[in-house]
Amino acid sequence: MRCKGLILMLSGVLASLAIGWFAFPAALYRTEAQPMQFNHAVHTGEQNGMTCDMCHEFTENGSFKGIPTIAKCTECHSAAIGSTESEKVLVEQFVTPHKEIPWKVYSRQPDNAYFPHAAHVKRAEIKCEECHGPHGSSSTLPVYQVNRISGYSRDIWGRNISGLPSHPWEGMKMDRCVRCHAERHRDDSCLDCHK
Amino acid sequence: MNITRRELLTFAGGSILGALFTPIPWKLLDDSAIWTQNWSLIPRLPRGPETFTFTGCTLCPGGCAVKARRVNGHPVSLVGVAGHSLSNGILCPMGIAGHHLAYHPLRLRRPFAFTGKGADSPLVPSTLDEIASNLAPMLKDIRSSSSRGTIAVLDQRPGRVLSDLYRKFVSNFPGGIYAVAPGSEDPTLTTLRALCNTTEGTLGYDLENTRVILSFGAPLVDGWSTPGRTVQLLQNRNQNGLKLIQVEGVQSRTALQADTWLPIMPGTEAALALAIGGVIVRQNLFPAKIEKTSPDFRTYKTLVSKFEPEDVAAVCGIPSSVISETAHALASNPSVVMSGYDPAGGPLDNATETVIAGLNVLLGNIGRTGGISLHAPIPSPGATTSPAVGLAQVPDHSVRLLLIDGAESGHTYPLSLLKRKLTADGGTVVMLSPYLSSRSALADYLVPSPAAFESLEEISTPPGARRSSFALSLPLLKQPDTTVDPATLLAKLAGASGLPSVGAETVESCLRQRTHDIWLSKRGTLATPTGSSQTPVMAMASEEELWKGLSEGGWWVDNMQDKQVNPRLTLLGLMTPDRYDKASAPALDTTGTLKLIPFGWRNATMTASVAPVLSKLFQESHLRSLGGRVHINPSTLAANALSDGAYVKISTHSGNMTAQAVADPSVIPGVIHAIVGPSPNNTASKDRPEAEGILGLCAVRDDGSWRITEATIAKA
Amino acid sequence: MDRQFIPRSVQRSSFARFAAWILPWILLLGLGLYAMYLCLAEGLNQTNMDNRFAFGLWIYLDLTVIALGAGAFFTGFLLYILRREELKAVINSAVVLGLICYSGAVAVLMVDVGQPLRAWFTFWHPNTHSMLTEVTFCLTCYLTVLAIEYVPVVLKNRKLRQIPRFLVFEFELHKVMPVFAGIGTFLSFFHQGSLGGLYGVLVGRPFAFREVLGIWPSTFYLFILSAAAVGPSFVLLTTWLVQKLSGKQLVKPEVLRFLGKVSGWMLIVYVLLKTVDTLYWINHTAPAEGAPAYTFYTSPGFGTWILFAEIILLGLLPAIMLLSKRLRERPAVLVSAAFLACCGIVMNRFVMTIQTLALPTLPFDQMMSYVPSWQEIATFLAIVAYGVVLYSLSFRYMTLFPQERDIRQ
Amino acid sequence: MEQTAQSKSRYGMVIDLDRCTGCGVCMVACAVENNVAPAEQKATERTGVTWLRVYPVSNGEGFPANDTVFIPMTCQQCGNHTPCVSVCPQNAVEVDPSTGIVGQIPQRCLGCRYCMTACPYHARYFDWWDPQWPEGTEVLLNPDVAPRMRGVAEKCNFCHGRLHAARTKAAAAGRKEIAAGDYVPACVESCPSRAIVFGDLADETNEVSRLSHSINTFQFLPKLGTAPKIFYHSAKEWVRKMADRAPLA
Repeated sequence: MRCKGLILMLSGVLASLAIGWFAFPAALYRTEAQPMQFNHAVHTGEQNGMTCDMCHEFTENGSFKGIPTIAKCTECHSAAIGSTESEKVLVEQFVTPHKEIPWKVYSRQPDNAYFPHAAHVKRAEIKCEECHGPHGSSSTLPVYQVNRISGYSRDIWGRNISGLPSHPWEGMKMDRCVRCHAERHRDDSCLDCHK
Repeated sequence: MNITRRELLTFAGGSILGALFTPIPWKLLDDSAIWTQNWSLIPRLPRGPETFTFTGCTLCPGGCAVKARRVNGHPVSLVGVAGHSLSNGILCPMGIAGHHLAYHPLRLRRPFAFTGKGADSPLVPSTLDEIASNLAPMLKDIRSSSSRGTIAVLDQRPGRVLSDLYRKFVSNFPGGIYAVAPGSEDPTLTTLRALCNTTEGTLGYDLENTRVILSFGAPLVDGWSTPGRTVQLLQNRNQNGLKLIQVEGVQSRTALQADTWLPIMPGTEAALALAIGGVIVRQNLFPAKIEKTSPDFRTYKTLVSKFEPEDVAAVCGIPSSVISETAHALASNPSVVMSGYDPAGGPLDNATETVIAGLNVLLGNIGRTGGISLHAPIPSPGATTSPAVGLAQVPDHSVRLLLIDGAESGHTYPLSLLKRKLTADGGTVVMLSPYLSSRSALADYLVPSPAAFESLEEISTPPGARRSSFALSLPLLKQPDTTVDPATLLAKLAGASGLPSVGAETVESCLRQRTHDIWLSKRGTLATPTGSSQTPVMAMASEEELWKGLSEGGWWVDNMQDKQVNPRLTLLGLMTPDRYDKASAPALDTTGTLKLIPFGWRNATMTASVAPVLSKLFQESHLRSLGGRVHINPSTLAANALSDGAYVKISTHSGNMTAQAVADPSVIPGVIHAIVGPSPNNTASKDRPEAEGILGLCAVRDDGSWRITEATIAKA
Repeated sequence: MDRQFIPRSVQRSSFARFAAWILPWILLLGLGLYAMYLCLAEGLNQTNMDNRFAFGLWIYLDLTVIALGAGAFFTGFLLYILRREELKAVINSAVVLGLICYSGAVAVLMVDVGQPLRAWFTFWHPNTHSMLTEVTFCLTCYLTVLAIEYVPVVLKNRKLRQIPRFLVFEFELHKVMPVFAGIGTFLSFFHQGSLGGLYGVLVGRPFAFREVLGIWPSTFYLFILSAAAVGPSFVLLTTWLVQKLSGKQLVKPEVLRFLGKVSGWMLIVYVLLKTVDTLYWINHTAPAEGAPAYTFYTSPGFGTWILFAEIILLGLLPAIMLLSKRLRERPAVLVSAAFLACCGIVMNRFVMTIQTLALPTLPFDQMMSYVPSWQEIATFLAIVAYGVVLYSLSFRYMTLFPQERDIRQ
Repeated sequence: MEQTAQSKSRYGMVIDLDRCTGCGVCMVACAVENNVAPAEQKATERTGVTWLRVYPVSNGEGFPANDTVFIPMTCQQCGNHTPCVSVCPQNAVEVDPSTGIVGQIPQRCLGCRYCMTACPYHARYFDWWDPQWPEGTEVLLNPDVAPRMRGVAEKCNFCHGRLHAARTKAAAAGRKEIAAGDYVPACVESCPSRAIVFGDLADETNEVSRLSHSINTFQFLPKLGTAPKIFYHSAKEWVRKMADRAPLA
């Protein structure tokens, strides 16, 4: 009798654990397809040898342009290079009609965050990889997932549901910024990074 | 297997315990909090490249230079252009939010027809072609005979190339009238032009060199002409030695900033002007030549002799010593006398305007440094075809078809002023307008015109400017497909009336023509947007260079020498001395009839004419009073057994309405200072025009003025 | 039909009669819940609060209700720590009252804040300097304590006692009850004080601002004292009211007299210190902030009569009535005095919250007025209704007054 | 690693009340710059949001002796015992040690409004409604300032978005310090009378610092000891007396 109660209780605990750690993350995030595939490695690899800042540029006033516009792609891809499926999509759907590619941005911060790339990349000389990981050498795009409640890209929280990153670059939540700033003894105020 | 309730509870207890060790509660807590930070009720911010455009504000004839910050091509904020020599980097509250106006909730998004006239009739969607074909028989009829009334165009902002198009259009009809709206021109200068008996050239104030300004209620720091000009002159008074004497029955923002404020009983301005004239004449403070050059000097002298300062003091409430001091200040310095120009009260009556303008003649201010100059107008493609008349001068019941231009002049006027010009059957009114407003109530057809910053327009010489100037207002916003360019409407109407293609011209082609004329004239210089460099037109290689400079936000200022003024200046013009009696002492008992004086703030006289964000000034603070409120001196309120904030019924011969009274010690006793202005958020009725409000109570006199109306108040 | 749940050997009315009593309250609760829903779904524009009256009826009543609910901690303190065993007769009732007051206050607070989903930020990113942080922490902790204290009352229910494990649990819980009473007392001291500090620290509000004693402003201590003084009075008052409503004698008269005596002693100490504090504030604190104290009492609604009413009429007078043995013996005087004392705290909290905000701070400001909207009132009434319902249920099905059985009706 | 700590500034303002004409440009420019939504239909002067509010204040005399002064009142950026900072339960309010600017983080705010009761200058505003711009106006919002949601407090932060922009510009140019001309709040920039002087009070060569010590310059409620960084100036005696008076006195 006593034993049965304990077993029941434990099975309740186990059921919760299973749901919480496996079913819940699956339900919390919605997978969204990128408009097309993109191979960073082809661009940055030995053959082309492009650096990050050749496409991800700064403007004159120091703001970061982020993902390049279609005009940048057109500079090289005005006609299809090679015969891959994504090359076809690029040229037919975007370059030719001169339409911007509606990329889903893994590292998109909310409107209330102010992140000056200039201060980090130019002044503090932080490498792109420190925050973005080896994205620049990837040959396929990772799966883009969006949190159904908060609307954030999964990469902001980090791929791991526990919030404990398995790679140093994983996760782009505020505590990540705070930690780095603390290490560098920056006099911090909320308004430094919030707008 | 039988599961008891207790077993089920044990299981549930276990799962609750287990859930605490999963991410579920904690992640949900976090995500729900994040959700509140970016839920769909907060708009997303635009992201995109930042650019800057120089343009000009067309909300009023002031024509201030604007630097627009744009994100993704959309204007995000507007600022003045610091180096701009005409507006000195200053924008008014309307201008600074001007880019929001195109999105006003009362924006007209398509042509409409009314089934009947008035505020109660509903809007019926229509099309431009439908309107043109409906009007075709009437247009053709008017073309053949004007016996049953003619066509008139009411231009709200004269002096544009579009104005020339209007004039050309009406000249095709017999008796066709090109009228200008009250307030679209400076009343003192208009009156002076009549006294000078000159048609050539444009009059302007040489405020930069004057030392004393006597202003009869002109809102010099609150939206007069190009605000940046007067505000800066007055702020630099300790350097330029300028003195401002403000004559006004309310302590307005200008009166507060004035060196001397003469709190006058409204309606006695003529007496004061004549008393000042009397002191000048009696003490021989005027230039000797005036006696010879002014044919009516003797008449004037006889007239002013009846206006002894002591007597006038009792009438207008200004001590005789102050009247005398004012006369001396005016006579011993370069000075300018100017009047009214209230955006809702309109000009003073003709007789008063004449003696105010006449003071300038008496002082010899015309054509002298620091006085009033006569300069060359912007080079124009030749003589215009229809003469311009003031709306008041249009014969009553003569207009069968009225076309109202949609430009903003920053002023307003009672609709009854328009109504009396229409034929007995009420006529037909076609109104161009970006918004639905109280004026729409008069229209039979509403044609949506471009809103501010949506179309290419020109910034021509601001009223009272020292020299002619010209710049382009370049569009910042994409014009909705449904809006109709005025030139297009003219072309349609011309087609409907069987005219040869008058309207083939577009505003842009007219502007190019005007640029061409300027280039041909070789006059003036073009300044770059920031004023950093100036190029004489003479030094320009091609017309295209001038156009390019203008298209980049540059502005052209004339450098022509001032014109010679016709020396035969009259002091009273067509006014006869019997028009002026000393005016009996105003009833200062404040329980009987009060004086209803409409007051408006330039550009803020109608709901739709201000951007919704102006609610900060009108609704979310007490900085500016909401439209429809009446400010009354506490003593007058008390005498009528009313209290601050009470709702009062105001009655005049034209009707009555209820308004909220505000006890305001800055208003002279015996006066109802009625705010004609916006209620920025009063957009509840999007499908019918709002009622006219206080202006509907005003009595319009024969000379077209409506500033003072007798009224009574009682508790509502 | 519900006989089996009603404690043995006590008389309770028929279920129909009970239902008739409880139903209107449930309807009122429903209306209040609807008002709460409006505030949560539409935002706080449903209230008549504004930027100048940023705190309104709710904060005022929270402060009042929590002060009245102090009977729970102070009775517990007297019973478990000071071993005044006679208070066993009312401790259950006091605990239920406390639970109602505190949970009600927390519920209203959750509606009162603009973004309740972020309320947990206070625990995650606490600002240790804020009085409100102190209040939040103590309030939540103490609410837990109250819930634990309530559990044995529930478990003693006739039907639930049939489960042996519950009985064991209740017995074990009973043994540690003094510990919880101690924790509760400690927490209560802090949050009652912090609620006082809430206004006392407002340096920008010279009317409320008080000088710091130790690390808290003087209102911190005064609030503890006043709450402790009025808590027993409120228990007294409610017990009397329940006796009247149920038509039964539930406790021995000396229990109420003892509560009155305790209240009286605390009240006299409070009145004394409040007077000293007020005099110091009039002569030093307020003038130093540039606001002579007389200016606070110049407008017609808020004259100096407030000071008199608060300190003398609703402080000193009930204190004397309660301290005099002869007067205390007369039930009418005892109850009236308790009532006056409760009114005193209602008034004091009103002065601290509403008057503070009504008074201008900038030289060109005017007095402010504020009238709560129906949503605010309904939300508050929901808490009252919830309190009546919970108390009625507890009274009917649990043993709130152990002496009831022993007293011959 | 390079130290990026900035030098300590103390941004403040001196407002010349004699120059202010009460036109209201500053209030509109502020709302446009900081994405403050137009009023909700039912909003009043007590429920509206005006980070900067100009109060007309009369000398109380009758006509024509009456005189009016316009007092632009914004967050006074209190430098000492900042009343709103200590009261916030969850650190949504703070004083930036490097600029002296009192910051309010709406995303952290739970909307308890304690800071609003604490502020004697009524400089804090609550979002009683969801912000609503007329349809289509979203594209006109300033990308440098996040719109606030309902149920939080907000207030002036000296156009912090402009400080961000100036810092970005400086960082891109490899500079550590911003150029003073790059950081001017919207109200200062738009004031037609140039009545507001803005700058670093800690920099004694600065005009704002000099003016803050000049004669006839005063602060509101100085006796509270909150050391506001907004100074006012008026040559009119009644204005200074009024500012020094206790309310209702």
